[in-house]
Amino acid sequence: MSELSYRDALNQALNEEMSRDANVFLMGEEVARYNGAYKVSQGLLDKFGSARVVDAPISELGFAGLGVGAAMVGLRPVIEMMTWNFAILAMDQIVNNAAKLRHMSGGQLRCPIVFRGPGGAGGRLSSQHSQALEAHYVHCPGLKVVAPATPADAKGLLKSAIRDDNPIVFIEGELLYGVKGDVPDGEHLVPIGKADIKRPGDQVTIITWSRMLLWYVNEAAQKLADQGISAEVLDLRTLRPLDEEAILTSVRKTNRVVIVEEGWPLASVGATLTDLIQREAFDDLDAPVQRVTGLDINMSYAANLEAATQPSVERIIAAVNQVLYR
Amino acid sequence: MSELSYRDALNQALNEEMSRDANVFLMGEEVARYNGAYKVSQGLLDKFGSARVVDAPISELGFAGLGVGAAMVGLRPVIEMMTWNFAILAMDQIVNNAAKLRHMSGGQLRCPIVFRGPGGAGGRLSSQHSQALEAHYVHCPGLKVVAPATPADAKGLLKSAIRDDNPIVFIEGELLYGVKGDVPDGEHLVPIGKADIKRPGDQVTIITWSRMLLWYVNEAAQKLADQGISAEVLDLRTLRPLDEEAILTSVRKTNRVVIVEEGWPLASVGATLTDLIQREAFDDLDAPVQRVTGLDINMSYAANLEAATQPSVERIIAAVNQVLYR
Amino acid sequence: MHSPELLLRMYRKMVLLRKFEERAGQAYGLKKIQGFCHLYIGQEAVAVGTHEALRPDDYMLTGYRDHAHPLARGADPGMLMAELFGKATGYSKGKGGSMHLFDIEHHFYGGYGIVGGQIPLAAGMAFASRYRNEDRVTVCFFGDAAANQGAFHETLNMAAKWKLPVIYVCENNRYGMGTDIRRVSAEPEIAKRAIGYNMRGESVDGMDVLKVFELVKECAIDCRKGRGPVLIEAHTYRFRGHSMSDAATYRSKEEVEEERKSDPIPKLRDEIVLRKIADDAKLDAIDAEVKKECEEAVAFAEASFEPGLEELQHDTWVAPGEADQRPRERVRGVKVEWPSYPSGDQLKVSWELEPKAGHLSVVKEGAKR
Amino acid sequence: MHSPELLLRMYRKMVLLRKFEERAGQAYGLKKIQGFCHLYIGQEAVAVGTHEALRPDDYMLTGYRDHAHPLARGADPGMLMAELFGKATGYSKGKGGSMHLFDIEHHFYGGYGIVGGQIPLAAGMAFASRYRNEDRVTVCFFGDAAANQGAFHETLNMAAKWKLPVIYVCENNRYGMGTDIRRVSAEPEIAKRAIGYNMRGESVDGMDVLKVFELVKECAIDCRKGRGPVLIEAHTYRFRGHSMSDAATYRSKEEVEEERKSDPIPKLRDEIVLRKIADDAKLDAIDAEVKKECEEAVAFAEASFEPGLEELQHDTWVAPGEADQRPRERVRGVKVEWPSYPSGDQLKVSWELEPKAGHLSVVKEGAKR
Ligand SMILES: Cc1ncc(C[n+]2csc(CCOP(=O)(O)OP(=O)(O)O)c2C)c(N)n1
Ligand SMILES: Cc1ncc(C[n+]2csc(CCOP(=O)(O)OP(=O)(O)O)c2C)c(N)n1
Ligand SMILES: [Mg+2]
Ligand SMILES: [Mg+2]
Repeated sequence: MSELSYRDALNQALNEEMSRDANVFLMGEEVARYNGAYKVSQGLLDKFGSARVVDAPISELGFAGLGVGAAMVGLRPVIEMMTWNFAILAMDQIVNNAAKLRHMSGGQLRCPIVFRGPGGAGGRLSSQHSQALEAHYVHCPGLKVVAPATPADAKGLLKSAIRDDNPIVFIEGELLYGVKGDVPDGEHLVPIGKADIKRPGDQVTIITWSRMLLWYVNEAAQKLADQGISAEVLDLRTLRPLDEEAILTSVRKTNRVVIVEEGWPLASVGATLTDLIQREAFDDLDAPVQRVTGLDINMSYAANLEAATQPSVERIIAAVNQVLYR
Repeated sequence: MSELSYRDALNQALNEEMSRDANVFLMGEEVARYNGAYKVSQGLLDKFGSARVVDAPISELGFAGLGVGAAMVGLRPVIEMMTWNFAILAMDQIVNNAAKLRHMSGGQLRCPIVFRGPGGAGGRLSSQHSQALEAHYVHCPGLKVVAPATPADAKGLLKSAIRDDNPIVFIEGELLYGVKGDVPDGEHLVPIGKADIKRPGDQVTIITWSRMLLWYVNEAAQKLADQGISAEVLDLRTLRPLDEEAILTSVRKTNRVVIVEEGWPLASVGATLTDLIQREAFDDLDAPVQRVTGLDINMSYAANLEAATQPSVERIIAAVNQVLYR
Repeated sequence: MHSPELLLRMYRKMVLLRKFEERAGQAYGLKKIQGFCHLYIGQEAVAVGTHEALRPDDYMLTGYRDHAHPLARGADPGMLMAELFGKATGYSKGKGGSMHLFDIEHHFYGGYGIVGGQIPLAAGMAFASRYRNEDRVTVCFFGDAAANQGAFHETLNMAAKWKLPVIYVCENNRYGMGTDIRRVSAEPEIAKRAIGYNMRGESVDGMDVLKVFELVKECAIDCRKGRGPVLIEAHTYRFRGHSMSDAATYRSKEEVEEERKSDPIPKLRDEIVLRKIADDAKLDAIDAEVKKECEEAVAFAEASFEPGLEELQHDTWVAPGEADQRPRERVRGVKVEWPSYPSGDQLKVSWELEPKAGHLSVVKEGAKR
Repeated sequence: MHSPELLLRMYRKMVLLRKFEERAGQAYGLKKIQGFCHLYIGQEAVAVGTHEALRPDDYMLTGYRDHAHPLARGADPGMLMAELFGKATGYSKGKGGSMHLFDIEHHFYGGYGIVGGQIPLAAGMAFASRYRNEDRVTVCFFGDAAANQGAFHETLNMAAKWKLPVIYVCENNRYGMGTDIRRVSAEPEIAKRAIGYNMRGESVDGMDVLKVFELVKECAIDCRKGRGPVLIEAHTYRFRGHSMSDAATYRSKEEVEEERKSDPIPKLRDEIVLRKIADDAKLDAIDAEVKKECEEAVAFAEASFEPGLEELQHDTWVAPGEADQRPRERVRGVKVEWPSYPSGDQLKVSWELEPKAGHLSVVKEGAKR
């Protein structure tokens, strides 16, 4: 166990998996000589050389597709998207090719590829650079979508993602890179598709993932505890496939749910959770599921507008009070 | 009132709006000399000339963005996407530019543009050509999303969309073009943001939009009526902004809801509806909201697999029975 | 001088492509095949000339106009036809249909419906070959209209910069759907676009199978030697509409008649007769054999079942330990060679994609951009 | 010979751009400005030379490195600085920040954060000018690395095919973030890519404001005459890192020192002195004036308030009847000219984008493709 930043945990996962399997390579903008726009790939070029750590031109569609092609014939590409905002340009290759290859070929091909990079707000970056777009990928069958919140999960899930034989959308928290935490050394694999109770509780379930956990949910849960309210915090970690069992088990225990999501509210992951919960645990619910999401508007640069556009500890506590009819 | 096909109703809307306002132009692949891949633009080149009906190269990202630029300086472009499957390539221009321009410019600019074309299955076209992708756009603030089911609504909504000062994603039903119905002549405007009760009823609300209405929901409602079950059919018509009032009014009347959606189930429009309904009408619900969606898999070419992947009359009736505890 | 065997093989293949598609067209008329169905009739010299110039284990892929290429590679015509019919005995168990043919056994990698979407994939396959230090070449076909896609530009730049062993063959059949390429391409000579990537660009008469063969052969040698990718523009023509539902009224009868004079099949036949490699009787016999083969293909497709509904549960994801489907094993019960790749331990990556110089100027701090 | 007024105006503007950004850099250090902030220092000759070669009502837009261009056009420095500070008195009420400056009054149309994303927009603006039969030109700036985006390719093809009045100025500062353009562009001479679109391509010393001025002026004449678009590659260099958080260790001190010798501001200053248009004292006075102006801009930004939270409710959609925001009216209370467009009745579209010939070969049936 070592204390590592989220960034270094990801770096360690890449380092270990690239050492373990020469078929793994990393490609993206600034990943090699610059060591990554967010330094996630620090040192990898020096260690693995220029064929395995490749600086790509600013051609998201092109190099995403190049990765898919390489995966079709046995390599295991890790494609870094400098941020998921830019990956909208590459979405055709992710959704129309990677997610459909096995199906279109009737099972002849597999596409073991990881598309990874930061998502969500980065801090005063305005609308084009501050989107939490996981819903777009969660919508599409054929993909798995992963969004770790802690350094340990970041490492363990990235290692599992690289070993998975399916195309994986791996969304890191742009503001999480500097966050530190204990990370198991070496072979630490977190299974894809398993949620994690980050804090047990029995009066209300707060479901969340990625940065929301550390930024707001943990603090809200602590404040609630101080007020005598026991909140269970469920970190989904994987957004597709959903760990329905973990979700429903918690809901059946607490009977009250608040979902906290950085992204926009409509056609989103949180909406899917409500849908699942109200259908599968209708009689267990003592109050409607409440959600705290990014506001349904584009992100502003101004500090106060940016803050107000995002979830907050106060909004989470208010939602919990609502489901508790306090 | 004339009987027109959905295709001709759209054609009439384009024709009328282009006659009314010389700032309106149509651009897309095969829209001019070929009169449209689906013949929606039949005759428009002859009438309006080659600057107002423009055949574009296969450059979705490029001509979507060209449309946005033209809209920024006063024109009113209608950009035809041959299908929304291909528009994934153009999504950056729609989501990162069109949807954000007014916001980024602090209200200096407006972007009156309509992106339109067919969505959903087209009939034996396999996975890359059979996607109902409205959820991707409904997720994004700054856009309005419209999906008419009938020829009259197609005409009335397209005319409203062209006159709207905001970017609009207008999703036609690829299999609806040949469907006929009564269409008011001339100035027929259907307001954006208003749902429509296509069949009144009081025991269950079936919420749907686009092709699902005519293909499955109407028939299911009739069969249910034959069995003595009175279903109210609510056609959303606009998916963003949602007509929350119409939805909740119907739900509060019937207390039971089934949502029928062509697209995939996760992070989708239907999930958003469940979320809204369970929160705003929790105490009015006598049963969990049930959904009938396309299966959570990629579409196959084989006739039997294709049919089984889509919603069906049987699945809708089963869902209604479920909410009625029959 | 090309060997008699080669000429006869090419002739046979071109006739096979032609007849297979004629039968497919008929089946479409009978609604046995549905959806979009894009015939390649007229363009056969490009697929056949290219295939014959390659090694069987070179990678190949194309767009939705994809019946000809796997046939040229040696795919089972019955199973291809079954795929077009949406039957379980098809290469993709009926899941892909006409636009998404895949025959991995014969190194044919699809079959893509998004115009230009296969172009980046091909660069990735070539990247993998180079990465594994194989001397394999990837050949990627696409249309004249696809050259206006951003994917074309982004990929050719990378392929050229990294000297990937990939040959891009633009099948310029002069139309993208109903649109004359000159109406939508500011520079209609697509080979010229290679200049923008400092890459080799070539033009060839795509109605002449031998010219295609010669050029591709020569380019493949270059490519294998690591001299980088090539963009080949093959001038060809489709005799039929864009797809089965296109009446092709955007071009004149005269134009089509004129182009039919360059039909690549009679041209090669004449050459064979002229060179006394075979006489008409022998060639007619080949025609008849191929015709029979295609009839059998249709009969096979016709007699096959639709996929079972349990197929809905397969092929969205690969389950742990799940093997890949080998269509001819599944359908014909024959053992087939299947691509295998070196494990992580076996593989030694010796490629230096970039010269080392300068790469030690590393940013040390964790600074964000 | 260029007039003294022109040279002095250019000098003043270049100094303004430089000092404004130096102050912005300082404010960033003090965390008054946050997020990404990309300085243009070193490249001033490109924006200023281009602006001076244009009419004030020509359209202009660029990427995220966008402080200089609106300043060159005449935007209010205080309001620009306020936008960088995230204040209500900024051009976008603080919603856009450094990367998204817009000054529509001065025909500066942004300010885009997706690399290459502005390239298609510019073609659309030029399309609109042509459509309305105005002789207006649109100028679109982008970086060397942006030329590897698909949007570049798709758009240049359309612009060239339709002869749109747009000038694309590639500001080749040799790096895209930390990457030397030669490492990611197979053909590093970006002007050469014009060949692929049968379009005029030009190269210019972007450190020489007069050369930029001359070339753009000449191209604009061509463009206005309907001779189609131009791709200009302006060779320049940024003296600072990619953004405020980039230490730029990927290039050597020596390289930067060498390039600083071509600083466009002393170069023009020398020319002015040499031509005896002004002496050092006069130029120093200009410098001092500009310095004061920039200090005032900072003070204005500093003294301004954050936007009110009610702003969350605005600018997602345009409400019916809602007018556009006119920043200088809102902030400075002055009446400004604002673009207005002909109504649908007033507008007569006379442009024939394509010759009529052949366009009557119309498909009559409702056949699907
Ligand atoms: C991205 C995308 N846009 C549009 C289409 C619809 N479409 C299918 S084929 C085609 C024409 C392509 O022409 P070309 O590249 O010349 O190939 P050809 O069909 O002539 O072989 C079009 C527009 C599509 N499938 N994908
Ligand atoms: C589509 C996209 N990809 C990546 C980025 C991140 N990014 C911002 S600027 C930049 C470099 C652009 O370089 P260039 O085009 O040369 O312009 P310069 O910054 O040198 O002015 C990159 C990679 C982005 N903003 N958008
Ligand atoms: Mg073609
Ligand atoms: Mg640059």
